[in-house]
Amino acid sequence: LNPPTSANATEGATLVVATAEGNAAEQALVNFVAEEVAPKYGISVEFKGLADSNTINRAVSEGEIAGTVYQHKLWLSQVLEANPDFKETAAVPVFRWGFGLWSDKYTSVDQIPDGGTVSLYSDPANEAQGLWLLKEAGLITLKDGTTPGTATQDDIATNPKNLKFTLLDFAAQSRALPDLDLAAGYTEYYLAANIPIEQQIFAPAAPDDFAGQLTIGSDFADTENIKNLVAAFADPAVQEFLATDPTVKGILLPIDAK
Amino acid sequence: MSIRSLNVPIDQIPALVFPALLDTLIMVGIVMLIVVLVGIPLGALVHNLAPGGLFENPPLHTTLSWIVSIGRSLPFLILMASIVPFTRFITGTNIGIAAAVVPMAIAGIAFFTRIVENSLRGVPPTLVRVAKASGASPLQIIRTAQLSEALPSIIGGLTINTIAMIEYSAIAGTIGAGGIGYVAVTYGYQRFDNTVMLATIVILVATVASVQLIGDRLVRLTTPHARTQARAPRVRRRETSLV
Amino acid sequence: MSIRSLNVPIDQIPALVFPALLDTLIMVGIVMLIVVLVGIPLGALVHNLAPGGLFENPPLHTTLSWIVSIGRSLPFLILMASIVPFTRFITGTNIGIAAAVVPMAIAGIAFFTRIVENSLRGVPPTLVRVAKASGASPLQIIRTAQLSEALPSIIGGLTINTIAMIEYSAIAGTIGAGGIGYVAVTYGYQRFDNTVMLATIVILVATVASVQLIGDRLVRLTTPHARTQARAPRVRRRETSLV
Amino acid sequence: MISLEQLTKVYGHGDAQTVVLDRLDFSVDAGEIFAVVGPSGAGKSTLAQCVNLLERPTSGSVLVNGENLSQLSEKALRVARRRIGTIFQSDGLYSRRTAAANVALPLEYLGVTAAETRARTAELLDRVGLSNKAGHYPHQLSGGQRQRVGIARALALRPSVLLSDEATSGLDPDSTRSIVALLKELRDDLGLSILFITHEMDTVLQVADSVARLDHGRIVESGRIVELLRDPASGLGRALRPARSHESAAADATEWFVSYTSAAVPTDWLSRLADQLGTTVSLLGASIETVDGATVGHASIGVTGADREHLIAVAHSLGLDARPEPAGESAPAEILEQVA
Amino acid sequence: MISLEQLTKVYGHGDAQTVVLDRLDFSVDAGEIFAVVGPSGAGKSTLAQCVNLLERPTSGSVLVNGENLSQLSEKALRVARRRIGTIFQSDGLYSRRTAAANVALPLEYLGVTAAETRARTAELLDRVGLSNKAGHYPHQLSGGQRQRVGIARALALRPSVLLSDEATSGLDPDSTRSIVALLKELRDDLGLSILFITHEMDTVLQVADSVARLDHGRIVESGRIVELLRDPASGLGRALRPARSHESAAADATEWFVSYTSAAVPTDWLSRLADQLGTTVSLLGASIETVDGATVGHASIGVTGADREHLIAVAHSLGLDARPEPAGESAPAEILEQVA
Ligand SMILES: Nc1ncnc2c1ncn2[C@@H]1O[C@H](COP(=O)(O)OP(=O)(O)OP(=O)(O)O)[C@@H](O)[C@H]1O
Ligand SMILES: Nc1ncnc2c1ncn2[C@@H]1O[C@H](COP(=O)(O)OP(=O)(O)OP(=O)(O)O)[C@@H](O)[C@H]1O
Ligand SMILES: [Mg+2]
Ligand SMILES: [Mg+2]
Repeated sequence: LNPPTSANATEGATLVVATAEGNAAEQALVNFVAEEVAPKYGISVEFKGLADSNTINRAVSEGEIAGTVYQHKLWLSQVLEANPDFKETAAVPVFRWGFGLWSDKYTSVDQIPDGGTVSLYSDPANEAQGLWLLKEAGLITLKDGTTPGTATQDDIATNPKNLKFTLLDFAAQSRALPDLDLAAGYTEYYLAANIPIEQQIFAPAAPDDFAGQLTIGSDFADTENIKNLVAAFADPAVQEFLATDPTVKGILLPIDAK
Repeated sequence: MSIRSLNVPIDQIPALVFPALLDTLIMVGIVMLIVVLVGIPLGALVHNLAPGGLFENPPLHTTLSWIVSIGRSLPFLILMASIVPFTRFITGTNIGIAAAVVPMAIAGIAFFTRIVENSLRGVPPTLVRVAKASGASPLQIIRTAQLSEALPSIIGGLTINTIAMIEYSAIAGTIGAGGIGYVAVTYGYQRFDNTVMLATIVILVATVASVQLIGDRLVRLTTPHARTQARAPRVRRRETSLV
Repeated sequence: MSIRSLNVPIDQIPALVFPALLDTLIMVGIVMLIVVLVGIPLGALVHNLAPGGLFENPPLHTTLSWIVSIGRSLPFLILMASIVPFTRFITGTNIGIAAAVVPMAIAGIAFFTRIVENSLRGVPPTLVRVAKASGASPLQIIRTAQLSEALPSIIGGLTINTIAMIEYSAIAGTIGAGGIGYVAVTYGYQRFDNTVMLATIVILVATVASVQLIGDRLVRLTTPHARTQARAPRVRRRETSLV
Repeated sequence: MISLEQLTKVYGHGDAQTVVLDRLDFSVDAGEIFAVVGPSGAGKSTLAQCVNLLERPTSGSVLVNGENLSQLSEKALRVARRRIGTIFQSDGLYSRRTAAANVALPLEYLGVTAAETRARTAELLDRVGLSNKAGHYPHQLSGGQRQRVGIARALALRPSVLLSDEATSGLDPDSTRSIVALLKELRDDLGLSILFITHEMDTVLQVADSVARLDHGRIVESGRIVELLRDPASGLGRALRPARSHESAAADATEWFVSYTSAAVPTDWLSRLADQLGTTVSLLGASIETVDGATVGHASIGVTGADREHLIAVAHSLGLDARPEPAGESAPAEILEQVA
Repeated sequence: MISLEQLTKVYGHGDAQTVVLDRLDFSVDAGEIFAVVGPSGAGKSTLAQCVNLLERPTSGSVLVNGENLSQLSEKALRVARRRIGTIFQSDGLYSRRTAAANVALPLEYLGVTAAETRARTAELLDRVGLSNKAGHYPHQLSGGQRQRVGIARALALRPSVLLSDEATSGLDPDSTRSIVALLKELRDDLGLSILFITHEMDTVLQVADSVARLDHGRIVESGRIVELLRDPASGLGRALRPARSHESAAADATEWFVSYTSAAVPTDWLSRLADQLGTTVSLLGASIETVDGATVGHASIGVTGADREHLIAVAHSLGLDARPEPAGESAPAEILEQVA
């Protein structure tokens, strides 16, 4: 019953690139590539929003869609570890996400009170990135040898302010900011919730590990279509777009942003 | 930085919302068709395997009841994930409306089985005796004495179930099935786009209220004493206006 | 890089899962308490405002029915988001169990109102006449002739409703309420931790099946003809074993 | 006391409209037992339901104890209904309540204390012979037992008006007699007015003071029982004590149907008739009894060679109405007619 | 043909156990109408439900048309039940079907063609006098109309055995007579065996060949109608034609209760009795009729100054049983007893 041939292997077929539909900025990026860059490489690209990350990865692996830009390497390796039947490759880093510490009540990290409530995202990779951020802000320290992409609360070495952690979903976290002392979250969800950027009280540049990658199905890496797709996303016009377009500015950062 | 630019412009909302509504109607329509076709026999079976039923069989009843409970236990996202191979086997894909229909139908069937079971429990036992005395086969008893007499209550339950499925379709949207509920969640909830949120809410409320209205009317139409009762005043009013 | 480290070790699963189950039970318990307390009067009101009811009033019925439909229209996530200010007003916060209870109760009340309404429609109209002839006040009629006679069916519906609320509690988990369904989604589903997934599924199925079992038994206990029927064989069996 | 004025009830509408009660006028005094008989579908139950306003009359009015029920507020109507006991044709028991709890229902509604409710319920169940079934649920009761629970419930509030719709229809003769005695006793003690709907003519004779025959929503005949029975022209009187089939007269004799029309019929009217006619009189069939102390009845007799006019005159002088009985009119023929 | 062997039915268990049918033995032949009477709660309905196995007998067996029903497979039982018509005490109509559709139910189950079903349904409704109510739903029918729909439904498959549980209890005398005539006709045409449960003694006289009295789950008396009526010692005979209250005899006379015990009672027995005793005989009350062509009945008479033994002997020679009637034993007194 499986589709006999993937669009990836069919010349001239439309290549679907999916992201999590909740991310308007990623959608804007894919649409930019589809409209402005893809024609240069002789392919036709289309955006598709899928809310569930598992579904996206499964579809990429099986060639139902051509690729996705929603994940970084760390996340992908987790996915592959958990689903040995998935065959996916991170082809090229495309952008970084705007990610920072937010607070409705305090204007600097130092003001966070003892026993304060801190929200992290509930998925493991973003939880890890949140912990890394807290470490950067000097609020906690992590055990030796903890890699930034896999940290869990168990990896916390010291927590001098006795912060309490609450795991929340993306959209729920920005809605709950008034009920929190601090939250580690993506810029996009805060701007969308009409929370002023001033409430982002700490936002260093993320390590390379957290760059958003164009991910493709390993089985299709050698097809003409996919080669062209990878080249399109690697085109400098993409970085230029990220640096200048108001739709994505501050939310998706160019890969070399500091 | 312009946040507005991310939001859907008002004039594009119909183009976003109406196809989504159509998707929802198709999805829920197909699902409910399957749910009714499978849930009614299944509900009748569970009811009649229970103590006092036509084929009273406690071990089998317990087994079947557990299976139905499993269908009702899993959070819908998990159910969708657990049956991925099955969904692909049936529909050949794991995304889109076709793929959403399978887990929705499973959840819906489990739900409706309980609704049917509960409705059948309300049928006076005498009617089953009458059917038996009249020489009815078990299938005929189920059809004429149980399902037919419980019909208004089953339709009432079907209404409840259909509306629950509209809600499920919002979750099923995560696997690319789209639908109005999904637009509400991704645009309204995740993108904080209040215009879309409002538009989808209005459409959802109108859809649900229409389903409820149709359901209520069907219940009335299938209940003889409600039907005859309801007709009288309407005509009387007409008569008055003629005078 | 060790991926394994992300998975919960088997010996820590009970510590993860059982408090979550407790959270779910507390959340659903509080919600169902509110749902019953509000849903029963509301369902009775909607039923009796409808044509043929005790306080027949079509415009008011339509209005109330629309309000209930609104409560049933919104995907749960959207409902949660829409009532953020209300939730904060009631509970002082928007995260945690207390905050989850508010939207869950609203969704549950709307659901249960329809369940009660559908059950009340099944009560033979004669009984209301008997109550009237016996000098009952409207409240007494509702209590003794409608709710009491429909009790088994209402309990059956309550069972369906409680199980639906366990599912909702998984979604409510996204606002930090925790619960077993949320653990299933975040740990099992999002972290691909199959051990946690399996553990939570087993616990969820057991919980749901238990709720169903208790519900079924209560239905039997509140239905005189089912109760007397069911008791007989058990005793007969005991007698046999004594011989 | 019940009084109806031009009570009309129409079911349905348009073409499907049926006039079930057609401008009924009558009243039942305090302490009177008024029986209503009539064919199936005549409108008897509808009448009862209109009297306590369970069915809204289409027009006309119902006065119970002097109050016009349709003008009462919801609350006043409720109070008025507590003075009206209603026995439903179908028992209408609550399936989830025991017999005792069903009887207690009106007391509960009124707010009577638990202890008093218990006592009164026990007494009522005892009066209808169901003390030993107090804890049974309706599905565990026989048809007649359910009916008696309904009777007990209707009497729970010591009403001043009782609407009894086929109360004794499911009951054996002994139970019927005891219920009739109970009703009469309550009538005497409490001045209860009873609208007693039944199709059992025997029970009418046992219980009622007056009787009306309802047919197609109209009262076609009514009156006091004894008067109807003594009126040979009364169809209702004949229906109350129907002529049964009887032996045929000898070949040389003619058959006469003789009925009691006065209180003064001598007990030896048979031999007096024979004496005065100077002929033999044979008794072919008879049904003679006392109703409320008054002797009523009829007999079929065979008379040889008497003059027609003379016989009628002699019978008349004895307080009897006599009319020749054509063979074709006896009861079995009537049965066949009904069926055809 | 129905035959019961040691049929026993026990409800409940432990302390709450009630023996509702207690080792019943009897049979109803093809073409026989067998009436069962008895007090409310005696077990009559349970008996009917055991005969078609709607209630499983606790022990004993039921043979219908020679088949032991409890040994049949599910399917064979269904076939057997199609030969057994059942009229339920409570009508048991399907609320969502019209009268016609309710009657058509058994035909539908059997798979009769639509045209034939329509024809047969129309005929049956006509036979029970409901042609004009075919399209009505149960809630639009009166109690008696519902009962008649139930009767029509039970007859739909032209059964060979009919279980009739209070079929005529909700019906007026005319409807009852026409239903009785219908049943008798079917009995004659189709050899129908009928188990006719009722509490109406009049109807028993009209319809039945034999009658049994059930009390506390046992048959306390049974026999052919006329024989029971002619047996002055038979309680069931007396119950079938109960003595009514009657006028008192003159002060100088004694009251005697005289009943027909033979087929040869002369129609002028009253004057013969007076002649042979040489005294006057007055007629105080009487109930004399023919049942199935046989004259039966009883009369209360007043006799002045006759010798007791002599009177009894003379009456006996006339085919009558005579016994002195103590004042205290008349019917009204019985009523009071029942109530106490
Ligand atoms: N399910 C049951 N459990 C316990 N007792 C029962 C049950 N069903 C019937 N009975 C009892 O069995 C007895 C016989 O009932 P049945 O209905 O056969 O009486 P009946 O002779 O038909 O009376 P009626 O003339 O009032 O209809 C009654 O005393 C009743 O209370
Ligand atoms: N809701 C209704 N719609 C239409 N017709 C109705 C309705 N209710 C009753 N009827 C009709 O009204 C007539 C009178 O019914 P009712 O119940 O008063 O008769 P009844 O005299 O009590 O008869 P029975 O002796 O059989 O109980 C019947 O012909 C019945 O079909
Ligand atoms: Mg009636
Ligand atoms: Mg009975």
